[in-house]
Amino acid sequence: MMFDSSIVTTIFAEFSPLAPMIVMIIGALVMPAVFFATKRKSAVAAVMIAVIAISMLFNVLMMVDGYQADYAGLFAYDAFAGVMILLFQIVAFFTALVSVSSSETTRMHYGAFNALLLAATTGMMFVATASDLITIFLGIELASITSYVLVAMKRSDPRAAEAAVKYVIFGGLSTALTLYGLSMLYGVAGTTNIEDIAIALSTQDFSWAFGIAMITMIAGFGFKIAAVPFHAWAPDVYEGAATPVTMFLGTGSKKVGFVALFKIFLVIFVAASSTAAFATEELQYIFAIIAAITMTVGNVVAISQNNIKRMLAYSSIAQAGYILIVMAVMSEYALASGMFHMFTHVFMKGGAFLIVGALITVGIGEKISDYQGLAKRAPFIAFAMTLFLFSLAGIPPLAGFTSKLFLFSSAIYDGGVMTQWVWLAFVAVLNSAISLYYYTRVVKAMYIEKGANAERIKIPKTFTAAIVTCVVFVIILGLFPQLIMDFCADAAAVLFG
Amino acid sequence: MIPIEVYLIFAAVLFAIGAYGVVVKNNTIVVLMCIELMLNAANINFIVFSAFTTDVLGQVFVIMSISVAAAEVAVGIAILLNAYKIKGTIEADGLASMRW
Amino acid sequence: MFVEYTWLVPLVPLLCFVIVGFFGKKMPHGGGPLVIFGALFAFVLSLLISYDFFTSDAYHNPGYVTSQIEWFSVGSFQMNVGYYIDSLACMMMLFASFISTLIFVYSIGYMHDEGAKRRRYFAQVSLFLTGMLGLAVSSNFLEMFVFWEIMGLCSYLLIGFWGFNHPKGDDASDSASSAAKKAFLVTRLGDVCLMGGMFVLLFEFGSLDYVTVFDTSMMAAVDPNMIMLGSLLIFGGVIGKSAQFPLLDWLPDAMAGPTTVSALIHAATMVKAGVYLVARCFPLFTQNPEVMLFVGVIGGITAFFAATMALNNMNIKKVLAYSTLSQLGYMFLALGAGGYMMALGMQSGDAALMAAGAIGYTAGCLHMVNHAFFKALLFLGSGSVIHATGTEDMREMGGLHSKMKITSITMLIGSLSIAGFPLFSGFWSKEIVLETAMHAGDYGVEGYLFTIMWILAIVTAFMTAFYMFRMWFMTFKGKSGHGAEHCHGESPKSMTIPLIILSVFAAALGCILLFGFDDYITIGIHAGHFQVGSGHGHGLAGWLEDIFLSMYTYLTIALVLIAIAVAYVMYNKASVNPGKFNKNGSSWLYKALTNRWWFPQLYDQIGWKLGNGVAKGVEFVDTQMIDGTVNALSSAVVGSGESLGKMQTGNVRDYAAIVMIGVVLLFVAILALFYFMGGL
Amino acid sequence: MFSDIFAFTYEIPYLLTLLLIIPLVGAIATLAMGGKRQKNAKYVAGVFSFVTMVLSVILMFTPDLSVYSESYTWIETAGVKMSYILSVDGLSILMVFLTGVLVFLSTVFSARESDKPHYFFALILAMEVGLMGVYMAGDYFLFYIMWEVTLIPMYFLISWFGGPRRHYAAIKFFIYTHVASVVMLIGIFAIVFGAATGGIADFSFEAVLAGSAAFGSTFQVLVFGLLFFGFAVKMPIVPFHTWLPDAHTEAPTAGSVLLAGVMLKMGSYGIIRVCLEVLPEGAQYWQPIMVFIGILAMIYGAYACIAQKDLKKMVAFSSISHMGMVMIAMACLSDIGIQFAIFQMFAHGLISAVLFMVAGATGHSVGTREIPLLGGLAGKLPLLAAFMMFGFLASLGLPGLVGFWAEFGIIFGFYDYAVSVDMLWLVIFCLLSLLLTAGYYLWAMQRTMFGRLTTKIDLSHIHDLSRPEVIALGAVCALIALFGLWPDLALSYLEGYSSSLALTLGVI
Repeated sequence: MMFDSSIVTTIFAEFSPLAPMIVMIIGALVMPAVFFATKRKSAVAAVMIAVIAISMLFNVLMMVDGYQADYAGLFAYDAFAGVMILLFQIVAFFTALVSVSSSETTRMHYGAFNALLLAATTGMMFVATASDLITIFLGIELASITSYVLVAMKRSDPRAAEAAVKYVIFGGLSTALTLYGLSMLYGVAGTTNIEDIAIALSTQDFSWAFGIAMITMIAGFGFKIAAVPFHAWAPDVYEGAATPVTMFLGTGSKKVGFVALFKIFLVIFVAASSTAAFATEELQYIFAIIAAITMTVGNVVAISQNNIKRMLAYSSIAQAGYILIVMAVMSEYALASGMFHMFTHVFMKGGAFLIVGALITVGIGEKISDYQGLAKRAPFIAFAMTLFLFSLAGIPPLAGFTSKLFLFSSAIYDGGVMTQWVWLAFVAVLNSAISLYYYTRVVKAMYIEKGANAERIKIPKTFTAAIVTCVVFVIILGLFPQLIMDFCADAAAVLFG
Repeated sequence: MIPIEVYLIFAAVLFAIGAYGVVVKNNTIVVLMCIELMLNAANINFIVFSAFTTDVLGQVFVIMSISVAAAEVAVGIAILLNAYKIKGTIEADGLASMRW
Repeated sequence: MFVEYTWLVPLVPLLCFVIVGFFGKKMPHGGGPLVIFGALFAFVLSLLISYDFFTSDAYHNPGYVTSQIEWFSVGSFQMNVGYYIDSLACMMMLFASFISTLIFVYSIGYMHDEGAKRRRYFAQVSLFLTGMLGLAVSSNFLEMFVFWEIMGLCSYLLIGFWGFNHPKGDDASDSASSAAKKAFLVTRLGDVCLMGGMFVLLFEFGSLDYVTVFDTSMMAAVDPNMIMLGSLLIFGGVIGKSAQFPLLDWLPDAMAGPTTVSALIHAATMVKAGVYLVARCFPLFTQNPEVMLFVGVIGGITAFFAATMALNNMNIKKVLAYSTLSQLGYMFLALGAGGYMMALGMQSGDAALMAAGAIGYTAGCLHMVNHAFFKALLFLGSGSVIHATGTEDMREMGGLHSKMKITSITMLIGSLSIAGFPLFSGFWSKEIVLETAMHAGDYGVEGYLFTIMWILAIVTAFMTAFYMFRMWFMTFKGKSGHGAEHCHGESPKSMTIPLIILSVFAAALGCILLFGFDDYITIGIHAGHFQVGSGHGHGLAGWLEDIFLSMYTYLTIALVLIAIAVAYVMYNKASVNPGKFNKNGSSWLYKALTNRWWFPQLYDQIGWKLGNGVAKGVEFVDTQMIDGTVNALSSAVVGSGESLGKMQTGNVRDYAAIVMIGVVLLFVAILALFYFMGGL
Repeated sequence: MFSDIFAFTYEIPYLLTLLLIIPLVGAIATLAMGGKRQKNAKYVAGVFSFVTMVLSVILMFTPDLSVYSESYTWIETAGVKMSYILSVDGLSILMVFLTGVLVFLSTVFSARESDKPHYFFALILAMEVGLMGVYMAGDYFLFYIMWEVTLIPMYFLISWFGGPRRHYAAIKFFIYTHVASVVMLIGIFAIVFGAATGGIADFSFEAVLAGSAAFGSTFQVLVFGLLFFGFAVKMPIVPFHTWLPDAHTEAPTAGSVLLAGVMLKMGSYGIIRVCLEVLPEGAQYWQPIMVFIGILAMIYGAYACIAQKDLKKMVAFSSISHMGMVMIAMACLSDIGIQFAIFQMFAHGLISAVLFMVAGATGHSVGTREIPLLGGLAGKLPLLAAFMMFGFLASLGLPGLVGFWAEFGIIFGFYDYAVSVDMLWLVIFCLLSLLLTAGYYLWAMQRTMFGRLTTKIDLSHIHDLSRPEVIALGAVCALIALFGLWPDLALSYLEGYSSSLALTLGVI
C-alpha cells in the first residue's frame, strides 16, 4: 500500500499521535543552532523546509491511511486532526519558504524567527489533536504567544511595534475571556475532557454558568477568528506585521480559533442535541447573527480600504463570517464544507498575501494605487493576484467558488430538509457579491490603470514558487475539490460521531 | 461553609475590574496587569470548582494557566519595551497610528 | 398551365431587385432596362395566366386556382405559402404590372439626372413591384401581409429617396425624410391593426388561408362578433394603407418623393392594396352589415374631405394627391355600399339585393382600375411639367400648353376622365359608384347614412371637376409663370410615350364595363361559396339603360360641366377673381383648407405628446428613479463601509471597549433569544 | 432543419467538448500573440473562432443531436455529485449556432482593432467558452461556472476597450449581474438539494428534473422567484435593467454584439431551462407577474428608446424591449409561446448584432454616436446607412425578415393566452410596442442618416465601413434574410422541445 502509517508507529511508538508535532518541536529546538552554526538564512530555510516536509509526510501518511489513536486522553489523532494539521503545515511551509527572501523578516534573529514559527505551528497542531480543554488551551497559547513575537520581529518598523502591542494586549484579553469561559465550562461539567463534557452536559438543563461560559468562549475564540465585534485588532496587526507573518496569522492562526470552536461547541452540541433539555438552537442563532454581522462588516469596511493588507485583513474577517456558517448550521456537511473552505482560503488568501509580500520585497508599496500598471510590469504576478482575488470573491471555477458553493449550500439544505438558515445563505451570497467590488478595485488597478513606472519586476524565486503552488491549488481545488473535500468529509464525520 | 456562589461572584468582580481596567487605562503596562487580573479571576474559578467537586484537573489547569500567563506577560513586556524603543511611548493613545 | 408558374410573377421583379441592388452600379441607366424587363415579363406572364385561368374550368367552379406549400407552423397552426388566382387577382396583376412597366419606362427619362442614385431607385421600385404582385397572388393573409409590408417599406424608402442630398437643398431633405417617416408610421398603425385582425382570424379559423377563412360553413361556425372584430381590424390596416379618414394625412406629405413614385405607389398601385384587400375580404366583411356600413362611411367622408383640401392647393402634386384620396374614398364608398346591400341580402335571403350589392363590388373595382390609369397619367404628366419647369407650384406655371403639347393634351384627357366627363373612363365607374351609394340608402336601419354619403359624393364630383380643371388651366393656360419661362419644351420620348399610352387607356378603358367587365369582376354565392367572377352582368344594353335612364346621371353630368365652366372662368379667362370668395385667403374656410383642416397639427400634437412626452417621463424614471436607486444602494454600501471603518480608531482602549460591548450584547442577545424561543 | 437539406452523419468525437476547448486554446494562443506579433492576433483568433463556428454549423446539420451528449462524473464527495455533462437539444442548438456565428463575425468586424489586439481577441474567445458552456451544460455546477466565466472577459472588454465612462459601466455590469447570479445560485442549491435522493445531491439537469416531482407548491413558488430574479437581471427585465444601457454604451462594438446577441439570451435560456422545466407550478403562480413585467419591459423599453440621445443606448433599450417580448412569450407557458420565445431569442441575437455593429461603426466612422449631432449622413456613408436601415427594419419587425416571425408567433401565442384569461385587451400592448418600435427606429434613422447634413461635427474624417465590417454585417444580414424567408429552418428545431415542455407545464 502506498500510504502506510506503520513507519510512523515504528518510530514513535505510543507517541505516534503526536508524531508531526514532535518533528516540529525538534525542529524548533535545533533551528537557532543551525542558524548560529551556518549564519546563513538559506541553510536555515532548507532545514526548516525539511522539518516541515517530514512532519507533513508523517501526517499525510497517517491521514491517508486512516490512522487513529489517542494519547493519554489528552490528544487524539483522527481524520479531523489530520486534515487540520495538514492545513497548518501548509501554512507554515509557505511562511518558511517566503520568509527567507522577504525583505520584511528579521535577518539577525532568523533562527529564532523560524523556531518561533515552528513552535506556533506546533501549538496550532496541538489544538487540532487536542481532546481536552487543557490541551486546547495550551495549544492556543503556544500558538498565540509565539505569534506575538513573530509580529514584533520585523526590522525596526514602528508599525510592527504598534501591531505587536495591540496583538499582545488583545491576545491577553482573549486568553482571559477564553480561560474564564473554560473555567465556567469546567465548573458546569465537572471535567475537562471534551467527550466527557458532552456526556455530562447532555443530561443537564441550561444554567447561567453555562450561558456565561458560552458567551465568554465565543468572545475569546471570536477574537482568534476575528469575528465582529472582536475583530478590531486584526486589520492593525495584519497591516503592521511582516507580510509572511501576516499570511501566517491570516490563514493559520485564524483557523486555530475555528478548530477550537468546532472541537468544543460542535462536539458538545451534537451530543446535546439528542436531548431536548438543551437549547442548541438559541446558540445557533447567536452564531448565525455573528456570522452575518461579521461577513457584512468585513466586506463593507473592506470597500473603503486603500491599503491592500488592510483590505485583505477585512476580507479575512468576512471569510471568517462565511466559515461561521458552519457553527450556525451545525451539520456534518456544513463542517466538511467549512473545513474545505479553510483549505481554499489558505491558498487564495495566502497567495494574495504572498504576492503583497513579494511586491513589498521588490519595493512596491502596500497601497492599492501602488499596484497600478502591474499587469505590464509583472504579468504573471498580476494574473495570479487576479486569480486569488476572484477566487476570494467566489468566481468560478476557482477554489473559492467551489468551497463557497459547498459552504453556502450547506446553509440551505440539511439532509433533504430546507434549513432555517436560508437567510444566512442570502446574506452570505450578497456579501460575496459585494466583495467583488473591492477585489475588482485591485484588479482594475493592476490591469486597467496606467502606472507611473513601467519597468519589469523580478520577484524572488521562493515567492514565485509559493505563488505558483497557490495558483495551482486554487485552480485544482476549484475543479477537483474532492481531492481535499473527501478528507474533510471524513473529518467532519469524526466530530459528528 | 461559604457557598460556591460567593467565590464565583468574587471571581466575576475581579474579572470585571480587570476588564474595566483594560478599557480605561492608557498605560499599556497597566493594561497587561489588568489582563493578569482577568486571568486570575478565571484561575479562581478553576480552583473553586476543583475544590467543590474534588476534581484535581482544575488545579492542574490553574498551574498551566499561571505559567502561560507568566510567559505571556514576559513576552508582553518585551514587546512593550521594543515599542518604547521604537516609538518612544507605551501609552495606548500613542500607539494608534494604524486605523480605519 | 401558366397558372402553375404564378410564383414567377413576383419572383422575377424580386430577382431584378437583387441583381440591380447588388450589381446595378455598372448597369446602364442604373439597371433601369432590366427592371423594365422584369415588369414587362410580369405583365406578359400575367396576361398568359389570366388567359389560362379564364379559359379553364376552374374559372367557373370553384372560381379560383390555388396551390400552396407549408412554410412553417405556429404551434399546431400551419402557415402556408402559395398562390391564389381568381379574377380579382388577375385584374390586380394585369393593371399593376402594366402601369408599372410604363412608369418604369418613364422613369428612365425622368430620373436621368440622378446619376448613381438611379440604381437605388430602380432596385427599390422593382422590389415594390414584387410587393404589389405578390400581394395580388398571395394565397393567405400572412403571405399577403408580407408583401403588404414590403410595399410599405418601399413606399418609405422611395418617399425618402431624396431624404438626404436633396437636389434642392437641406430643407427639402428634411421634409422628405420626415414625410417618409410619417408615411411609414401612419401605415404602420394600420398594419398593426391588420396584424391584430390576422390574430383574430387565425385564432378563430385556425388558418389564414383564403380558402379556409372565406368558406361559408367556416364563417357560419365562428362567433360573428369575432368576425366583426377581425374585419374591423383588417379594415384598420386598409385605412392606414389607403390613407382613409382619419389616417389620411400622410399621403399629401408623401409627395416629397419623386413624381414617378407618387404615380406608381401613391396613386396607381400601393394605395389600391387597401381596396384590393376589402374586395378580397368581401365574404368576411359582408358577414356583418355594420362593417360594410363603416367602410362606406369612411369612404364617403374621405372622398369629401380630401376633395375640399384640393380646392385651393397650389402644389400640383398635392392637388393630385388629394384627388387620389378622394377617389379612393369613392372606391370604399362603392364597396361599402355594395357590401352593405349584399350583407343585408344575405341576412334576408334577398337575391336581388345581393345582386345590387355585387354592382358595388364591380363599381369599386372598376373605379380602382380606371383611377390607376388616369391618376398615373396625371402624375406622370405633372412629373413631365415639373421636370420641365423645375417647380411644383402651379402659380409659377401657366401657359405651358404651347410648349408641351403632348403633356398638355394627355393631361387634359386624364382630367376629363377623372372629372367624369361623359364617355371618358372615369364617367362609367363614377356613375355606378354613385348609383350604388344612392341605392344602398334605401335599405336597412342605418341606410340613411348612405344617402348622406351619396350627397357628399355628388358634391365631391363637382369639386373634383373643379379642382382638376383649375389645375389644368393654371398649368397649361393663362399667364406664363416664373417657372414656365425655364421650360425648354417637351419632355423626352421615354416620358411622352408612356403618357400617350396611358392616355388611351384613361380615355377608353371604362368602356369595358359595357363589354362584360362585370361578368368577370363581380361577386356572388355560387354553390354555397363566394365566388368572384363568372357572373352574369348587365351586358351592354343593361348598363346603358342603367346609366342613361337615370336622372341622377344627368345631374352629375351637369354639375361636372358647371364645375369645368367655373374653373374656366376663374383660371383661364380670369374674368372672375377666385379671391372674391375667400376674402383673398383670409376666410376661415380657406385657412382650414390650406391647413388641411388642422389634421397635421392635431396628429403632431398627439404623436408628440404620446411619443416624446411619455418618453421623457420614462427617461426620468429610468435615470433618476430606477438607476438612482441602484446607485444609491451602491453608494450606501460604500458609505457605510467608510463610516464603519471610522470605528477602527487605532486605539486599543476603544477596541477593548468594543469587545466588552460585544460581550454585553452577546449576553443580551442570548437572554433575548432564550426568552423569545421559550428557553428560559 | 438544416439536416433536411444535408444530413451530416459523420460523428465527430467529442464535438461538444471541442466547442469549449477550441476557443479556450484559441484564447491562450491569441494571448500569446503579444508584443511584435500583435498584428497576427486577429488571424489566430479568426482561425480559432472560425473553426468553432464551423463545428457549431456542423451541429446544425446533424440530424440526431443526441449522439453528441457527453457525460462524465466530475466531483463526487460529501453527498454532492457534479458531472461534466454536455448536451445539445432543441432549446440550445440555436443558441450554440448563434454563439459560434456571432463570435466569429464580431472577430471579423473588429479586425481593425489595433490597441492591444491580442488581449481583445483573447477576451472574445474566452467569452465564447463561457457562452458555449452555458448553452451546452447539462449540470448545474457546470452551468453556473460557465455562467460566471462569461462575466470576466466582458468586464475586461468593457474596462479596457470601452468608452469614457467605462470604469463605471464595467463595475456596474460586473457587480450587478454577479449579485443576480449569486441569488440564482441559491435557487440552484434549493432545487438541487431539494431534488436530492438517497442523500446524494446530484447537480445534473436530469437528476434535478427527475427529483422535481417531489417539490411542493410553496417551494416551487419561492424558488422560482429566486431563480427568476437571477435570470431576469441578465435578460434584463425592467426594473433590473439599468446596467445594460451603461454597459452597452461603453463596451466596444464586439463586446456589445456578444453582450446583446448572446449573453442576454442566457437569462431567457435560464428561465426556460431551469424555471419552466423544473418548476412548472411555480411558473403557473408567477405567470401573471411575468406577463406584467414582460409588457412593462416591452413598452417601457420602447419609450425609453425614444428619449435616448446615444444611438447605442437606444439600441440597448430596444434590446430590453425585445427581451420583454421574449418574457411575455415565455409567460404564455404554451408551446407556441415557448417556441417563439426561443425563436425571438435567436432572431434578436442576429438582429441586435447588426444593430450594435452599425451603432459601433457609426461611432468609429463619425466620431460620435450622439443622435442630435448627426444627420444627413446617408450620402456620405451609403453602406453604413444601408446596413443601419436593414438592421432597423429587421428589428422593427419587417415581414420577410427573421424578427417579424418571432413577433408574429409571440403575439399570437400571447393572444391565445389573453383569450384564455379573458383579457384580450392585453394584446393591445404588444401591438403598441410594435408601433413604438417602428417609431423610434424611423425617428432615429431620420435624425442620423436622413435630412439635413449635420454641421455640428467635423465631417472631414468620416469614412464608410471597412471591408471586414461589411463582410461581418453582410453575413449577419444574410442570415437574417435567410431565416426570415425560411423561418422553418430554425423553428423546426424547437417544435419537439416546446411541445414537450408545454406538456410539462400542463398548458397546451
